[in-house]
Amino acid sequence: MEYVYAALLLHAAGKEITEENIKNLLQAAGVEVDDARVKALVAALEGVNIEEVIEKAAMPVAVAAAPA
Amino acid sequence: MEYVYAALLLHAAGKEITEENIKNLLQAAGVEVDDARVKALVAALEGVNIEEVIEKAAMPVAVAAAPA
Amino acid sequence: MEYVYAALLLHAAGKEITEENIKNLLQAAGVEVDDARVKALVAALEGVNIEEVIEKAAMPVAVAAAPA
Amino acid sequence: MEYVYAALLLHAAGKEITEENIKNLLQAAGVEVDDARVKALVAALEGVNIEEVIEKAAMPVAVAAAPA
Amino acid sequence: MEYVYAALLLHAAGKEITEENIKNLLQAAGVEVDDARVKALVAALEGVNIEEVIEKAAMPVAVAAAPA
Amino acid sequence: MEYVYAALLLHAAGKEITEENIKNLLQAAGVEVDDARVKALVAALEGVNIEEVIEKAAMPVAVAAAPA
Amino acid sequence: MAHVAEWKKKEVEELAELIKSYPVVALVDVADVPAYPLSKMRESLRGKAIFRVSRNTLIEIALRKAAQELGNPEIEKLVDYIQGGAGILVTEMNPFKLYKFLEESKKPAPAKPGVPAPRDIVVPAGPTPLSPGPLVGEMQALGIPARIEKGKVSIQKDTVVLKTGEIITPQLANILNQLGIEPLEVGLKLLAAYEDGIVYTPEVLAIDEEQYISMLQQAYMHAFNLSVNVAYPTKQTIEAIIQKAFLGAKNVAVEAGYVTKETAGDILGKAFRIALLIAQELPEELLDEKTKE
Repeated sequence: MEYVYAALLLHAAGKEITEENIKNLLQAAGVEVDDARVKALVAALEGVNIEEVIEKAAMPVAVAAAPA
Repeated sequence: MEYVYAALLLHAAGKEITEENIKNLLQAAGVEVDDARVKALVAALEGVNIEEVIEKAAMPVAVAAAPA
Repeated sequence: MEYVYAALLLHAAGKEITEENIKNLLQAAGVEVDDARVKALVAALEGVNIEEVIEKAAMPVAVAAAPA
Repeated sequence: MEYVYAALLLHAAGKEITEENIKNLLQAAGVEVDDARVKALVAALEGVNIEEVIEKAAMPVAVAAAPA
Repeated sequence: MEYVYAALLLHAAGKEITEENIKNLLQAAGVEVDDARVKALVAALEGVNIEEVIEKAAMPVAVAAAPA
Repeated sequence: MEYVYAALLLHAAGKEITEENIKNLLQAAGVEVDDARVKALVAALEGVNIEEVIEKAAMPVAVAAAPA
Repeated sequence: MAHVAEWKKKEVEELAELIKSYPVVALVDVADVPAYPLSKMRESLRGKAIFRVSRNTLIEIALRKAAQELGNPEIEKLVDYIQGGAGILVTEMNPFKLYKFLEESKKPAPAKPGVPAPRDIVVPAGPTPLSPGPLVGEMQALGIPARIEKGKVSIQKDTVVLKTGEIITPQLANILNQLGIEPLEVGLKLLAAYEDGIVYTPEVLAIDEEQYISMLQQAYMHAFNLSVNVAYPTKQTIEAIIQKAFLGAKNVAVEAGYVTKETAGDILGKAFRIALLIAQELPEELLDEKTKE
């Protein structure tokens, strides 16, 4: 999850989510960075409205939980 | 929220949540750091079992199921 | 379920859900394709707003995630 | 999500979820494949019992009804 | 329940729910038709918003919560 | 959904769910029948204990009603 | 020039030296703390902070002296917060942690007449070690249901004897003391703390831990949602991602009425539920025996 946190930190700080920025952050946190995961994250976030996506609940289980 | 993300990043990376570590991270993200907020965050999280707190957040289904 | 996954893969990839596309995909996955099922699926999906249905599934947790 | 559907299609078809197989499928769907995302997905799926995970999802009511 | 299914079949097929249509259907299914029941069914369904009921049925828990 | 209702009508009427029977029913309802869908449905229902499935569908009500 | 006692000079010297050698300097009020709890608190502070009680005027002079010698006029701002019976506390703990520590190390203290109750005071139900005597009557007069059982005074049920903010009377103080109930709290009251050019007041330092916890949870949910919604898998989210994809596929199939092994139950179930709901709308005489069940 640290890669996602790094992206969210950048987002919250108003910085661009680039491979370099994420890498920098992870290194600053002492994480041994896996380039492929950084790349994958940045690719997955391309064109994504982060503000919207973080508020949109992810777990679909709740069909059953639909409030009456 | 960037301060909180920084704390979670440290936690996920297995690092200690200290003033210095958080400050480092925020600076690496290009954030102008407010010392008082860092201090308050670290103090507030002292003695908090983050793993446990997160787990509670991760079980939204149970919450959803709680009948009104 | 592989037929449905194929259809959703096409949908997520922004491709049209046609008999041919589904067939192609299933064959690429090494599935022995049953034409009738492909036909039936495409026919059944006509008129279904996939985006909406998927979203509906994901919705209720939003309720759950809202902090009390 | 197309990467995930590709993995599930393979699973449903009884094929192994490898980088190559996922890539093949996505290409068959006409998707421009990002290797890093394929890698990340396959790595994340390692050790995950998909059947079990799906079964869990299929029982939303039971889950929801389980009192916290 | 076969009378209700006949009505729902007609509804799903976009046909009108008339005594004749229901009778036809039931006979095609080999059911010995009770004219009075067909009459009563058609009359009773006149005041029912079937579309609404279908929507309700998609949310099992909501249904579940209903019976007093 | 009309194909499904046709199958359930047959089931409720104590008739066998065969391609022919479903086709007959749908035609009696004035539906233009898609042979592939009929085929796929009958194939999918093979080995399914409809009585059991239906009972389970009615069950969430009980489960949901359970929590104090 | 007025004569200044030698001990005072020395005291100021020492205080200034302390102030200069620690990053965090706090002023605390010890006016209400009796000698015994105070020594207890000194013990609990050992290794974490150095604590000196002095005269307010000497603390003031020491602060000014330290500020001047450090070339840091900010420290002098603390002078404005000297109040009551001041003490000085120097430490390396950050001011927020220090505040939390001081709050947590407050000790219960016996009731004192004339002091407001810091919270509701409850006399709990149950036996007491007290022997029968005039006290029983006094208790009853104050509404405490006391009885003699097995030769001892026993309280019949939990009783609130004083609400938050109400003043403790001499009679009540006596009863509480006899019962061994300590409704008050003593501890070092932080007046202000200085670190790094900033003076923190208690209002600022009193952080709401619950709020931080809910922020943590929110941040986690955000990360979780992001990961699942964009299908970026992590160890914590891979299961949810699979489930989301599966349920999405299943829902689409159910909505489309496309029957598969995985969806047969849902689709037939849905059709059955619809039929049931429709049946509920129908007059009783229309239903066959089976449906009525």
